[in-house]
Amino acid sequence: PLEARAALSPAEILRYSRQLVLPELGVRGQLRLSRCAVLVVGCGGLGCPLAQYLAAAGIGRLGLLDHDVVEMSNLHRQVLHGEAREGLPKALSAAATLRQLNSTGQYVPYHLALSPSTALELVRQYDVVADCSDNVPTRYLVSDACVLAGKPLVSASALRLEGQLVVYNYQGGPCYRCLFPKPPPAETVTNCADGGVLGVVPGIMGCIQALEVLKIASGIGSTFNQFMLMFDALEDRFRNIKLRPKKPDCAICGDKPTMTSLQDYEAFCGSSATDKCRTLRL
Amino acid sequence: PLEARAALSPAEILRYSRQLVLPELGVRGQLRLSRCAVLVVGCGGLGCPLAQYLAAAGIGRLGLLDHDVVEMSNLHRQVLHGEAREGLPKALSAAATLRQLNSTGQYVPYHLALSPSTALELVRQYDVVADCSDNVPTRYLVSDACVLAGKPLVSASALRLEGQLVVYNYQGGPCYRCLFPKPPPAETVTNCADGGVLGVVPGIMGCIQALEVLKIASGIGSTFNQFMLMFDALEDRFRNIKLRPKKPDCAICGDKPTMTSLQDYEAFCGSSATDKCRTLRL
Amino acid sequence: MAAPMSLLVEFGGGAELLFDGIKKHQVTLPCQPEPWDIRNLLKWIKQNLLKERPELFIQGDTVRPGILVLINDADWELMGELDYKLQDQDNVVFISTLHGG
Amino acid sequence: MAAPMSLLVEFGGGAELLFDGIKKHQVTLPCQPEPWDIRNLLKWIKQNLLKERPELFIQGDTVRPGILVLINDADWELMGELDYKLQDQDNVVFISTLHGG
Ligand SMILES: [Zn+2]
Ligand SMILES: [Zn+2]
Repeated sequence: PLEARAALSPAEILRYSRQLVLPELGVRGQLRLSRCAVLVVGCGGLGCPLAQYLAAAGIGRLGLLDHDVVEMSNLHRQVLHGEAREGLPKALSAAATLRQLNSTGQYVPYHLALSPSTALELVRQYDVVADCSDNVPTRYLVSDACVLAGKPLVSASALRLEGQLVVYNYQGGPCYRCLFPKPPPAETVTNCADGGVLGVVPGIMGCIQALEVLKIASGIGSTFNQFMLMFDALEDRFRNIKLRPKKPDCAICGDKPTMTSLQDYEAFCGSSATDKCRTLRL
Repeated sequence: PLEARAALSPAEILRYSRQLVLPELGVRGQLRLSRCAVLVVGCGGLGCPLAQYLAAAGIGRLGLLDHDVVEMSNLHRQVLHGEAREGLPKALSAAATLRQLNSTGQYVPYHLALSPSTALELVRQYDVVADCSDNVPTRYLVSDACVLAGKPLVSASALRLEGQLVVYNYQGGPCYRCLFPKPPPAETVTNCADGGVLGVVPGIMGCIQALEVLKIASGIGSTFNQFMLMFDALEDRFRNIKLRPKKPDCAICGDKPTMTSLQDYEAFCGSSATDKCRTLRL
Repeated sequence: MAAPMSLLVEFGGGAELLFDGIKKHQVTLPCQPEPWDIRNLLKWIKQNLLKERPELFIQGDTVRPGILVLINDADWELMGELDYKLQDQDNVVFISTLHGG
Repeated sequence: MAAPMSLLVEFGGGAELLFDGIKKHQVTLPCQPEPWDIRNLLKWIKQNLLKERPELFIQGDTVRPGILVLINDADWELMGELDYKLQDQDNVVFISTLHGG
């Protein structure tokens, strides 16, 4: 975490006054937010609303990671990037918009793809990680890095008219591998380009994801440990699903882990983390 | 509605490609969004995320109504207004940000408080109304105007760590007065300044509200007719509540309505629609 | 003679602030000659759970305007309102309407 | 001899695309000598509901990696997985994990 502070400034008391009066948060919770560093993996449909509300709420430092540049087809859901940002790296565009919203936070753009050689060092610099990525290899990579670094992971996903959210590696709960020891066959994985997505669905999921990050960072605590939230936008239905506990035989978070370092995730999943067309026909 | 169009432009096809592939929306739904006019009553914690996702999705015209100006204490939840907008009318600030996101939409700012003398004429110019206001008199006024003008009303609210959402006056369902024939005693009404609100809670509710507007505007249809969505952020729990049908004896939408025009809502509710300190001690 | 009955009574939207801020109350109603209905439940809540300013919750023999009553996730108007006969394990929610935005 | 059983079987997260795009299936399982468990249900689904490319749903005698099975809103790992004995009116959900963002 960032350096501890004893008190809020008068400007901070004014800015956050509407949430400081909440007994669940209070000055103590706000001070915790101000010293918390959150890594946002992916500045797309989920990362935009997530980072927007984390910055607004006073998270001290946001790492903004994305290897991609802004395209016009992003703008129906990636609301931090305006038309003028076309062609700019998403990480830089997101940081620029967030600075206009709350200049007291630190925004660290990473215009790169998360890779096994750098992920662990990066994750270690943050307190909470939000997985807003859009492909299977990155989801395994982020989760494994969070296990090895001992960081809670708030993970959301959205496709078509559905969304899912789980908090992994939190308070003794399961990791991504506990739930999904084997990756899905590459030909069963649909991305947003092929399957489509209604823009406000990642909007809703990214906001709920921001809520869970704020609850963890402030000390309120998340209830999504060992729970999955499922959302169906067509039916307007949210379901809370009780999940399995941490698995003793999990390859990375179990009692006798067989994995002690990061691996080659594209080979493991049979798909690429950065291609626009993600399915490798093997 | 705005003028009907026969086809999308190549730029629109590119911009909305990720949602055009959804069979539930398709080109037909997108064309409906492009000719739809939505009135957003209140550009605060709910109105900001709502307007952001409606503009991004390609709603043809957004009316942006708010009598207030941007203050620093708004920025923890009112994410369309940056620090540089302090003191500017919220309606103008919102319109400026939305134009950067999607310049193809029309944004009509109304820097005024909704009043019984102007509300009906205004509401008649729109197809769907989103109530993002923050006080009881305005909620009755908006609902009554929607009944008299025959427009569906997507209404959301948020306070502390809770949110509520209902679609009123839609497909034969109830209006706000059917549910709440009498206003609450003024001393029981808490506003965001007194009660506080975690910023991302109106973020979540405003996004879900945008989803319902988009479902109504595109022809998918909302399922929240005669249903209320309740959200508790502390428990991470959403509940869908089955509501009463339209009431035959409702004063404004019933079989023999006693109200045929708008009334004095501040007197009816015993509170003001625009005071910062809203409770009039009578 | 009605048997004792277990209910989950919940308060939300700010109504819980009249009940020490506690949202969920697992309640056991005693045996009584008449069947328990919502009318009786309101009296019982006023005597046993309400901590302060009862007029902000109950007015006359019903809840004050602006509080919605939900019985097993349905508006009480669909269930008979004050006359609804409570069943063992029913879930009754009193929710204050929110107006913030 | 197990009596006929009514289940609500749901598919989501894209898994419904293998079932004509239909998410909810009200299913009645016939009488059979053995009790119905998830292992038998998967066979029955393969024979009676699956419309195309069964390998994208079932591999060996279980669901393919990346599909979560939920029994009455709980992860099937908590319920005994393939050996869970189905009860009348159970809700069984097969949900594809989403990866989009
Ligand atoms: Zn694990
Ligand atoms: Zn009515």
